[in-house]
Amino acid sequence: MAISSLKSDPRLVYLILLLVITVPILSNAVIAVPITPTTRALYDFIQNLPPNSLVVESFDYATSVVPELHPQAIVVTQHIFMRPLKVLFVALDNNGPPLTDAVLDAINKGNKTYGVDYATLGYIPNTATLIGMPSNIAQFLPRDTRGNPTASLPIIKEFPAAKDAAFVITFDDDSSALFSYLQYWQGSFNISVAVGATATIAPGFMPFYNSGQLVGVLISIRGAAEYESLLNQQYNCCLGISGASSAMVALSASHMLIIAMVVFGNAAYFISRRTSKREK
Amino acid sequence: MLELIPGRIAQAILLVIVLVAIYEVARFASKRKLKTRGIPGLERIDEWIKEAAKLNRSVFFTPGTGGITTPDTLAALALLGYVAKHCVEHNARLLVGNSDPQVQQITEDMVKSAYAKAGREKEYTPDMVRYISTRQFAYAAGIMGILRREKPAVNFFVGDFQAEALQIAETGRGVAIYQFGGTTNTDQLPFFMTTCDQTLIGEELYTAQGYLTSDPEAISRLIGPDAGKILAILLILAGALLITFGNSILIALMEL
Amino acid sequence: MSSDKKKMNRGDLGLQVIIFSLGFFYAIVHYIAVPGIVDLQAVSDQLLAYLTAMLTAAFAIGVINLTRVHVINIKRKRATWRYSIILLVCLFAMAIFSMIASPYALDPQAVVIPASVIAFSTPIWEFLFYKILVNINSSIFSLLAFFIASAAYRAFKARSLESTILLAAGLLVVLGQAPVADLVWPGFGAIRDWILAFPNTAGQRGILIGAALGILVFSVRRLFRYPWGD
Amino acid sequence: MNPIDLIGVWVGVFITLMVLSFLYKENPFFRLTEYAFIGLAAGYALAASLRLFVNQALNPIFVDGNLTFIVPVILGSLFYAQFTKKYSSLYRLPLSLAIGYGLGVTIWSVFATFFVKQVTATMIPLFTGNVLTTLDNVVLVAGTILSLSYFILHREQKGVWGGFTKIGKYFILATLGAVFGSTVLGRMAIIIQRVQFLLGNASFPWRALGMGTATEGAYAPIAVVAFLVIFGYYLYREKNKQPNSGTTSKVTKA
Repeated sequence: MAISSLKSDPRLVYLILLLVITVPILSNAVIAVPITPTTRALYDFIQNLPPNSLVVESFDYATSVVPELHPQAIVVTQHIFMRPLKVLFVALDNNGPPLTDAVLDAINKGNKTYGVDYATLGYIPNTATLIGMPSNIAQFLPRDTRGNPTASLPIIKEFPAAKDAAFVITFDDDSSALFSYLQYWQGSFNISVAVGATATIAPGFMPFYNSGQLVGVLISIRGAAEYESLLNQQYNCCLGISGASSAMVALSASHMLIIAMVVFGNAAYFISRRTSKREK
Repeated sequence: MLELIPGRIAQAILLVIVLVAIYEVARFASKRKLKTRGIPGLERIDEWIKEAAKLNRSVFFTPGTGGITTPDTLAALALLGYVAKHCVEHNARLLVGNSDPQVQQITEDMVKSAYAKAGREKEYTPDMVRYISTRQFAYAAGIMGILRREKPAVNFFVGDFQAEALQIAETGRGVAIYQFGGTTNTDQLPFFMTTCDQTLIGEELYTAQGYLTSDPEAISRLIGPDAGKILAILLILAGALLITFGNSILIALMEL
Repeated sequence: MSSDKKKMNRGDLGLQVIIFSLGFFYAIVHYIAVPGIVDLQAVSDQLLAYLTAMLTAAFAIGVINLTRVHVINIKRKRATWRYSIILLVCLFAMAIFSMIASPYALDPQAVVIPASVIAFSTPIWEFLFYKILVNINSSIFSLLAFFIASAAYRAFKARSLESTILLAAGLLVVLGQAPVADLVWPGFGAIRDWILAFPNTAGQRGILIGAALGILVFSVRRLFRYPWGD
Repeated sequence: MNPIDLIGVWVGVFITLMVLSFLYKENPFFRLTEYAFIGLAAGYALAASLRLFVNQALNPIFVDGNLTFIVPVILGSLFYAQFTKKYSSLYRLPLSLAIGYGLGVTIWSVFATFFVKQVTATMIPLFTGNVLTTLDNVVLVAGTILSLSYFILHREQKGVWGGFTKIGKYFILATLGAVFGSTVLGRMAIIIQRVQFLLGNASFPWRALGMGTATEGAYAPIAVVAFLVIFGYYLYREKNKQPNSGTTSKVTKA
């Protein structure tokens, strides 16, 4: 495999990447995933929420990052539905509501009923709506995604204002949603905040986890796989509901490929630089 | 009657202190006509453009996907003004690719006026400044197409960038001799740093803007916030030292 | 591009007063309360309700701009005019079906729109969203995995001490992230967690505080001066 | 077996491969998906924001009978003045209201969340009796201070001060390295799920993505083969159209 052909034509690299991912997936191999501290912190927080607490799940990601955040939404929603909690679903990205419906359709909702235990309130278009919700949900989101008046829902009668929420988790792909919740919901009302983040922006949230502003951070598909294994350890269920665990072997293989590529790339670079120096 | 909301008193007082400190430093800086610190690589731009002209290859510039109110885009346009002026001087062919319609209008005027100032309006051709798409990946694909076809000697991609930055950086690295990047978006900076010969990291982008425009008011606006940064450093040092000896008075004050 | 200081005419001054008064109110309302006289928080919430109503009224601006650009493309038979037709067809088809049968349906309880039309449109909308829109967007983003792989080989060079530090930290995180690495030696995962928790947090915090001051100064300046773009 | 879901899987596979064909070379298949995507996304966004306009502006007026909401609706309609020649400057009125409130909420919230809370959180003991946590805290405090010093713009980075800012830059580089490493995880996750989809693998969350169930999913590879045949034929026809020059755009460094 001539190194120089790699240099000029990237398509060979693309093919290698495809192979390195396809083989582990076809083998359906599964691997144990070590638990990152920020994942366990979120799991323990949700597991220890007092019964009948109100949770807000905010689907703030576009369909482009479904592979990173959708598995997280599935496992976290499944965990919340297995505990005696009440859930409101909102979205700061207009792609959110249909993705919420797809998650609700796929998970085991137990005996929870719509309107009493959970409700989908749909899209929040601007920060003004977000700032208003802690004071009065129905005034700023007058209709749920099924067309019912929000005020008529039993869950809203029980929790008319979002400031009664014990905690909000945002599945966020560009940090704007998380910063809005940190600035306005936690800034004014001290509501606990957690984030399911895409891998690129997750390092940027570590200062907020360190300062205690975030009670947990899930990092991309690996966070989902860790959460899924924690859920499985506790409730002996849900292994494979998100497709994250079965991606871990392919993830490992692709990561090793990237390391090899950088090492080989730099080796070739230094060799060519040294030979050109000797020729001068 | 009027009362401060508990838990936010320290924030209010600190906000006033920081704003006053910044205002004073800004006034002092503009009075004394201070300059922002130099940015390594700005002077190399001139050499690169000269080399591009010599090799009869174009110079490519794209200010990213931001709009006219995005600070990164404004800093990028300041740099474009500088690059356009030097391209006209060394008569290197300048190409600009835009994503935002309003930025397209502004960059057209800037390149036209660069030629006009040198009295060579007729050399400006409309295809030098091209509007591609507001859509992230359509914009990236468009830029990559231009880079591959035009094979510019120098590739500038400065301003507001998202995930498409890697595609531009990698295609540019494979085509251009020199690559100059800059953005405040930390998520994309790693791909700038590892593929560019020179990168403006975060706020250095605004420093370059301050460095290029001789207007003292703009420079004071950049130097003012230094007061806030020094204040933050002093507070952290004081707080950390105090708590090391078990005294959390400053932390309690901050949460008043 | 130091814009020339144009004198503020009466209209600009009026707008600047609006910007200042609304901005100053929403900055102050966070810190002070005036109990007994007026509940500032309630005033702020009511004003917010009006503001959201005003902001949502601009719902069609984006589509008008996009439609104009592509209608011009078609009229002038520009190189990609056939694609512009496809774009506009997709735009209006998706808009119509989304208004009938999506979570944003204008009349989900079939008061005006007959239930049969909604029942007919629902599978079509679901097809357009789940089977087309989701797949296109995920696929476009998956291109980035290939680009990062080829860039890893062709572009990410340790040219200087600086890029060496960056690549070293990067590779340590990549190694620690791969679940298999922990089976070889659990230290890899611990190193990754440590890098993310401490050096990364310190560097991010330095950047954050600097950026926050920049936004703060930009916002306060804008309160006092109308012409933007400077 | 639901026929609509089966067709949906095949269409999804075709779309995925039409986009991925860009990796081989830019071609009309890719451009078709791009333009279709821009149109679908814009049409969908229109419906979403129209619904919100009904909820937050028309609902209070017509359902709750609160006529005061007519004022914001009129102000909001001025946004459309930008499309007229004569009245185009009127759109600056609602825009100023939006800018004003935006500045106000930004000032207190950015200052509290990103300045005060971050400074307070870095006031941690530099010696904790335990060697490891002492190291962690020193790295955190020193790192924050030094990386902040790098962004101080009025002093040249020379001498002792230059030493501090240089170490500050190393912390920023380590941060950017962590971002780079973490980004690899994100990108690989996306392509892995795409490959799970193309292979019709049961681990793909078919139901949770509205793509039917694994039974229909298992037929995905058929569409993969079908597309490869069509794309191969397209390339074959392209090659014949320009017999002389190479069809693939060679990317060679000058």
